[in-house]
Amino acid sequence: MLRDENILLIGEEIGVFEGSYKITTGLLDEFGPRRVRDTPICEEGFVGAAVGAAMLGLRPVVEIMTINFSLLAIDQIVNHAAKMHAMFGGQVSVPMVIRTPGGGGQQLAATHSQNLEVFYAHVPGLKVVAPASPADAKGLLTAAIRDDDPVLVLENLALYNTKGEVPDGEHTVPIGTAQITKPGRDLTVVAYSRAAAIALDVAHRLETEGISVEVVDLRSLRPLDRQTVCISVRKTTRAVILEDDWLSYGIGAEIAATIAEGAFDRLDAPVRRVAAAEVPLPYAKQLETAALPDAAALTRVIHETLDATGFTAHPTTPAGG
Amino acid sequence: MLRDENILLIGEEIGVFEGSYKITTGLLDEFGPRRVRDTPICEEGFVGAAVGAAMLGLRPVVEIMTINFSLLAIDQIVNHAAKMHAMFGGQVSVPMVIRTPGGGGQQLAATHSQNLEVFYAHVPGLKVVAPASPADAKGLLTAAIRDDDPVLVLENLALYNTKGEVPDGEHTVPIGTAQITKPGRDLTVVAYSRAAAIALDVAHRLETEGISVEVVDLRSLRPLDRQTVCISVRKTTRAVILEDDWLSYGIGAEIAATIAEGAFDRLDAPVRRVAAAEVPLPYAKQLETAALPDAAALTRVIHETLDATGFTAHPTTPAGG
Amino acid sequence: MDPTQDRTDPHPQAPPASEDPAALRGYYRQMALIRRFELRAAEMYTRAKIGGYCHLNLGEEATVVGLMAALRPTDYLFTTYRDHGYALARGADPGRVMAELFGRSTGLSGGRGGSMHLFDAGLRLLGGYGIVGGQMPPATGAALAIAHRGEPGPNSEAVMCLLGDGTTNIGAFHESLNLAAVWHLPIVYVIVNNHLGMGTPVEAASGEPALYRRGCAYRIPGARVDGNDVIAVRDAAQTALEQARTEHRPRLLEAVSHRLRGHSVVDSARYRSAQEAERLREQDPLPAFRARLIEDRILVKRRRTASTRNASRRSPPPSTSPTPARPRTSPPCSTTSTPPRSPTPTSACPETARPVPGSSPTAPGRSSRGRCHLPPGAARHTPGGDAAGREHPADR
Amino acid sequence: MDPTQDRTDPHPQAPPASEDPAALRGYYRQMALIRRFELRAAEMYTRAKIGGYCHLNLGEEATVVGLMAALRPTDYLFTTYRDHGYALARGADPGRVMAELFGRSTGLSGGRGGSMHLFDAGLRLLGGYGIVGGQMPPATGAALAIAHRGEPGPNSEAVMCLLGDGTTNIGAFHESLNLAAVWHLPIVYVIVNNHLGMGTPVEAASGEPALYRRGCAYRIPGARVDGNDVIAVRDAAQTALEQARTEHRPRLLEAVSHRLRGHSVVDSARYRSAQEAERLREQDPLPAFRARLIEDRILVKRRRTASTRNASRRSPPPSTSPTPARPRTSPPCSTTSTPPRSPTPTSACPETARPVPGSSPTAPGRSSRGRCHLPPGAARHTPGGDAAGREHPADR
Ligand SMILES: Cc1ncc(C[n+]2csc(CCOP(=O)(O)OP(=O)(O)O)c2C)c(N)n1
Ligand SMILES: Cc1ncc(C[n+]2csc(CCOP(=O)(O)OP(=O)(O)O)c2C)c(N)n1
Ligand SMILES: [Mg+2]
Ligand SMILES: [Mg+2]
Repeated sequence: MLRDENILLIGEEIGVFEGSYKITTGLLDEFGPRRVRDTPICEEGFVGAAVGAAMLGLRPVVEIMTINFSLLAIDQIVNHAAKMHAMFGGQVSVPMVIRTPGGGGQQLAATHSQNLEVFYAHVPGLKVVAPASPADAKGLLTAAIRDDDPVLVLENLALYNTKGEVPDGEHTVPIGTAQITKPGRDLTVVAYSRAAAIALDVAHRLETEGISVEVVDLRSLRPLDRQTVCISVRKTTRAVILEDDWLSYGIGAEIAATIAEGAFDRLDAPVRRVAAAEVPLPYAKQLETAALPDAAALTRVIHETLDATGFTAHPTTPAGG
Repeated sequence: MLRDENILLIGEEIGVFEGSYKITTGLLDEFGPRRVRDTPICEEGFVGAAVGAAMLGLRPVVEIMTINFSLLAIDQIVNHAAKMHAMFGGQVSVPMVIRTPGGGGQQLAATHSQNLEVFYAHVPGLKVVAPASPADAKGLLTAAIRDDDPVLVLENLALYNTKGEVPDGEHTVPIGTAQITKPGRDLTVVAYSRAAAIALDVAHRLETEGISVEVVDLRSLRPLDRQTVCISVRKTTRAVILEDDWLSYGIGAEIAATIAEGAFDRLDAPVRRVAAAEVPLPYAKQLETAALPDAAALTRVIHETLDATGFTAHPTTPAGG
Repeated sequence: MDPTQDRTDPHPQAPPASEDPAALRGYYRQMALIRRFELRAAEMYTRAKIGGYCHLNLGEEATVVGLMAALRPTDYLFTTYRDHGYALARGADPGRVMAELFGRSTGLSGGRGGSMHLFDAGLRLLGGYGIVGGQMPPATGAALAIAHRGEPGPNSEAVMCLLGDGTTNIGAFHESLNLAAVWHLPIVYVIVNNHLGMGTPVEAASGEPALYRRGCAYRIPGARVDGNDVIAVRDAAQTALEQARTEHRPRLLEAVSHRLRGHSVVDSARYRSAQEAERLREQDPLPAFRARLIEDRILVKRRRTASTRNASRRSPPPSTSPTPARPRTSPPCSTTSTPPRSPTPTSACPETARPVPGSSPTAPGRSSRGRCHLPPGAARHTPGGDAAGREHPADR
Repeated sequence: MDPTQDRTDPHPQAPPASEDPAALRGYYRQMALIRRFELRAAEMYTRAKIGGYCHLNLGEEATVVGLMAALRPTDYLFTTYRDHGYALARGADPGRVMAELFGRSTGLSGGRGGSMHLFDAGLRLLGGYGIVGGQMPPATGAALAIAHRGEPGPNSEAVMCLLGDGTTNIGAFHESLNLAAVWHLPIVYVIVNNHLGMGTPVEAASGEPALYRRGCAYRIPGARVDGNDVIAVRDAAQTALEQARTEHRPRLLEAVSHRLRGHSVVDSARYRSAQEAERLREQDPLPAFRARLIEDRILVKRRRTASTRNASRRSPPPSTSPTPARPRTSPPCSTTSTPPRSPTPTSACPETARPVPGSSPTAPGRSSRGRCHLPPGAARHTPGGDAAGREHPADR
C-alpha cells in the first residue's frame, strides 16, 4: 500500500472494528478512511464497486468476511470481474484482489464453515490462490495485488494463528506455481491451504516410520500447476489428495483427473481422496470433527495405498548406523 | 399441478409473457395467477421466497430464466435451501424445484452461455438432474416435484427444440440413476444433458465403423450414480467424458476421478475429457463454435484413446455375411 | 393516505397501570429470564462449553418480549442469529435452548445448528439465520404460502421477520420488501435497531438512517417505537400484525434499543468509549421496568435474584444430555459395493432412513403458547411419518 | 430541503426556439441515425447476420440523445444491454457498432461482446451489461475511483449509469444507491422507464411505481422527465450531473418513454393490444421532433430520407471485415510438455501474449466527442504497453 497510491482496502468492519478477524488492525490509523474503506453490509454492492474502481485503474483489495458470504457477490465476481477483459475485447482489465477466509472447525455450523473454492477455481478469467504458510500468504498476496486480473486469495480461519518465517521486504510468489514442501520417494500427497499444513506434518511423522512422502502444496488453484503434480506422481507412482472441501466435484477431483491423465502409465495404485464428509457441517463439536478430514484419516489412507501395492517401509537407520 | 394444489410456479415472465423460452405457455390460462406467479426481477428474492413457501409445505417450481442468473440467487440455494433440513435438526424440509436452462451455442456471449452445474452438484443438501431426452425431462421433473428436498433441474437451451417420444401419463425417473442409452463393448462415453445427446449420435455413427461405444447418460449429477459408470468402464476398459462446461474443476473431473478410483485395475488407457475451452465464451459465431465441444472433437478423442491401446476396429459385417 | 407517511410514536402508549398485572409480571419474568440466560451463555462461552459465535440479546429484552407478546401461536417467526431471547419468549424450554448451545442432541435444533440457528417447528419459530438478510426472502415466502392458502382477515396467520439495522443495506432487504408489497403478503418486518452492525453506526451504513422510513420505496408504511418499552413494542407490533392480517399487506416496524455488550461474546466493544458504555447501562430496560412495576405495586420488592433464581433453575447447563452420534466416514467409489453413501449424522431412530434428531417429544416446561399447529412442512417429517425410507439429501 | 422531495417536471423546459439551431439539428440527426441503425439491425437479425439477443432503442431515441448530450467526454457511461443508441450518440462509428453485432474483430468490442456488450475505452463507454442490474455496482465503483482521486467541483468527472424500470427491483439497485449515498459519490443513475421489463408492467413489479421516488430510501433526490423530449432530458441530466460533480452526491433521474417494438427483436409483443401499439406510434418522438424543427424552420423540409440516408451511408453491413481468429483447442495435461495452455482467442498482434483486439486505432468517422482521455485501466493495456508478456487469465 505504501508503494502504490492506487491500492485501497474495502470491506465490512475493516476500519474501526479492525476486521472481524483483526487482520486489518492498525491500517485505518496509518492510511486513513480514504484508503481503508468500511462498507455497509452489501457484498454484491461493494465487491462490484471494487470491480468498477479497478476498471478505472485503482487496485482495490476487498475483504469478504468469509467465503460463505461471497455467494452474495458471486455474480459480480463470476459474471462481471471474470468476464470483462475478454468480453470487452481486451480494452479493460480488472486488477482487483478479493481476500476471504473459509474453512470449518470453528463450530460455526453449516452456513459459516464452507470451502467453496471450486466455485471460483472453475471459472476462466479468475485466478485463485490458497496459501498454507505465512510466507506464501505474503508472497501470493503481493503477487495478487500486482496482477492485472482479478485474483481471489483464499485464506483459512484455522490458519490465522499459524506462525512462521516471513521474508522481509519484497517477497512475491508467482501465481500458478505449486511447491514441493517436502521431497519424498514413496507417495505424493497433493494438498493446499490448511490441508497442505496437515500433509506436511503427516509426512514428517511418517518419515520416522520409514515412509518417504512427498508433499505438493498447490498454492494456486487457478492456474493449476499440473506439471509439478504430474512430475511428482510419475516419480513416486502413488498419490493421495487431501482437501477440506466436499469430496464430490471438489478440488481433489480435478487433481485426481489430472494425475489419472498425466501419470496414467506410471501409477501403481488408484488415486485416493481424503475430503470432508458430504453433509452440511453440523455445529456440535464431535460431529464437526468427525466430518472434517484430519491427519489420522490422511495417515490411514496413505497406509492403505502403500499396502495395496505391497510397499514395505524402510525405516531410516539412526545417523551413522 | 393438477394432482397437487400445493404446486405453484414462480418465475420472471412465466405468465403473461409465457416464459422467455415459451416453456410455460398456456399454464397461466389454465391455472390462474395464484398458481402461476410472475415475479419482479429479483432472483434472490423469489428463489428465497420459494424456499420459505416450501418450508410451509407448498411445492414451488421456480424458473430461473437462465442458469447464469442463478448466481444472484445462489446464496438462497446453497446457504439456505441446501442447509435447512440438516441444520435445523431435521425439523423442516424444502420441497422445491428450480428449473433453469444453461449452455452455450446461442451467441449469447460470456455472461449468458455458462454451464455452472458444478456449483450445485458440489453441494450436499441439493439434488441436481440434467436430462438429455424429452422423456427423461418429464420423468425427472416429475420426480423432482415429488421429492422432499430441493432439486435443480438443469435444462439446456440447445435441447429445447429436441423432439422425442414422451411416455403418456405417469412417468418418473428416479433421481440418482444413470442410464446406458446405448450398450457397447470397446469404450464408454460418459456424458449428460446436451453432451449425452451428442454422445449417442457419435456412438451410433461409430457403430458403422466397427467401433462399439457404450454411452452412459448420467441424468443425475447429484446424487451421482458412480456404480453404473464404474461397471460400464470396467467392462469396456476405456472411457472418454464429454461435457459442456469448462474442463478444469468441471463435472468431468469428478467422473474421471471416480473412474480412476473405481475401475483403476481394469483401465487400459487414461481417461480423457472433452470439454469447453477455458475462456469466457466469445460472441462471434466462429469463436463460439470453436470453443464448445462437439461431435468431431469427441470422435477424435475416442479414436485417439482406442489407437493408444492398439485397438483395431471390427466392422460389422452386413447381416448374414 | 401517503403510503410512506411517518407513523412514529416514540412514547410508550399504554402506561402499565392500565395493563393486566399478571401479564406485566409475565413480561418482566421473561425479560429477566432472557437476561439471566444470556449472562449464563456468555459465561459458558468463556468456559468453552459453547462454540462458534454467540450473539446475545442483552439490552434488547424489552424489544424481544414485546414482539413475542404480540404474536399469536399460529404466526410464524423468522429471526437473525441473535435469537436466544426470541426462542425463550416464544416459549422454548431454556434447557433445550442451552442444550443447543452446548451442541447436544436434545437441543432445539438437535445440536446441528448452534446458537445462530435455533428452530422449533412446534413453536413456529422457523429459524435463526446466520447470513445477514438471508432470513428475509424465506420469511417473505412463508407469507406467500399463507396468502396462497387463505384470505385476508382477522383470523389470517401472519409472519414476523426480524432483522438488524445493518441488514437494511443488503439486497435481500429490498427484494423482500418489494415482493411483499407487490404480492400483497401478510408479513411484518421488524428492524431491531441497536444502533450498530458489528461496529458500524447506522448513520455510516444507511443513506436514510431513519430506518422505518425505508419502506417508502415500496409504499410500505413504517413505524418506529422505543425498544426499551415492552408495552410500546407489543402494541406497535400488534397494530402492524393486525394490519398485515386483515389487509394482506406488509408493514415495517423499527424498535430502537441498545445492545449492552459487544457484537458477540468475543467482541470487547473497544470502539465504545467508557462514557458511552456508562450511558448504555443507565438506559438498561430491565431495572427500569422493574422499578416501574414496583412503584406501581405490581411487583413486590424482594431480593433481586428472585426471578433470576427462577431462571437459573430452569436453565441448567445440560452437561448430562447426550452428544449427537458421530457421522461415519466416507467409503470410496467401488463397483463391487452398493452406491456410496457418505456420512450423515445418525440419530436415535434407526428405523427411519432420515434422522430427525430435533423432533424428540416436547420437552417439559414448554409453555402453552407453544402448543400450536405444526407447519405442514414440518409435520410431514416426524419420525415414522411418510418421510420414512426417504434418502437424506446429504447421503451422497 | 427534504431529500426525498419530488423534483419532477414532466414538461419540456427549453423550447427549441431558444436553442442553438445547429445543436438541435445535431440531436435530430443522431435520433434519426439511431432509428435507421436499429431498423437495420432488426433486419440483419432477421436475416441471421446478427446472433444472440438484440435489444433495440426504437422509441427511446430522444432519451438516448438527450442523455448523451448532457455528458462530457470525460464522464463515464455504463449502460444496459439495450446499448446501440448510446454508443452511436456518444460518437462511436456506426460501422464499428454494426461490426460488433456481426461478430467481427473490427467491432467495438472486437466481436467478443456482441449487441449486449458494447465497450469503447476511448469514449469512456464502459460497457453494455447483460445481467440485469449488473452494471450498477461497477458504475458505483467507477464513481468511487473518481472520488478517491479528486475533489468535488465543477470540473470533477462523473458517472452516468443507465438502468431499466424493471431493474429497480433487484438487490444491486438498492446496494448501489445506498453505497453511493453513504460514500458520497458523483454518479447519476438514470432509469430509462419504457413501462415494461420484458412483458411486466412497472405497476406489477414495483411497490412504488413512481420510480424516481425510490431514492427516498437513501435520501437521494430524484426527478422524472418526459423521455420523448430530447431537450428536457438533456437539461434534467445536465442538472443532475452538475449536482453530482459539485457535491459528490448521487442523483436519480427517470426518463419516461416507450419502446416501439418487443423486448428484443424476437419478441413480437403479443401482450400488447392493437390500440396500444397504435397509441405508441402516435407518441413516437422522432416524427414529433422533426415536425417541431420544421415548424421552427430549423430543419428544412425535404425528402424524408435525407438524414437517414446519411445514416445508412455511415453504417454499411460490415460483410468485408475480418472474422476473429479461432481459438485453439485444449491440449490435455502432460508432464512432458509445458503446462497446458488452453485456448484463447488470438488477435492480430502476436507479439503480445495478451490479445487486445478491441484497441485497434480509432476508426475514421469517430466524432470529436470521442477524443477524450482513456481511463487509466484501459490505457495500460494497449498492445505493447506494460501488459505485454502477461498471461491471459483464461490461459489455463
Ligand atoms: C451476508 C453476510 N455478511 C456479513 C456477515 C457478518 N456479520 C454478521 S452479523 C453482522 C452485523 C449485522 O448487524 P445488524 O444487522 O445491525 O444486526 P445486529 O448484529 O446488530 O443484531 C455482520 C456484518 C454475515 N453474517 N452475512
Ligand atoms: C439477473 C437477470 N435476470 C433476468 C434477466 C433476463 N432479462 C433480460 S432483460 C429483462 C427485463 C429488464 O427490464 P428493464 O429493466 O425494464 O429494461 P428494458 O429491457 O425494458 O430496457 C430481463 C428479465 C437478466 N438478463 N438478468
Ligand atoms: Mg445492529
Ligand atoms: Mg423496461
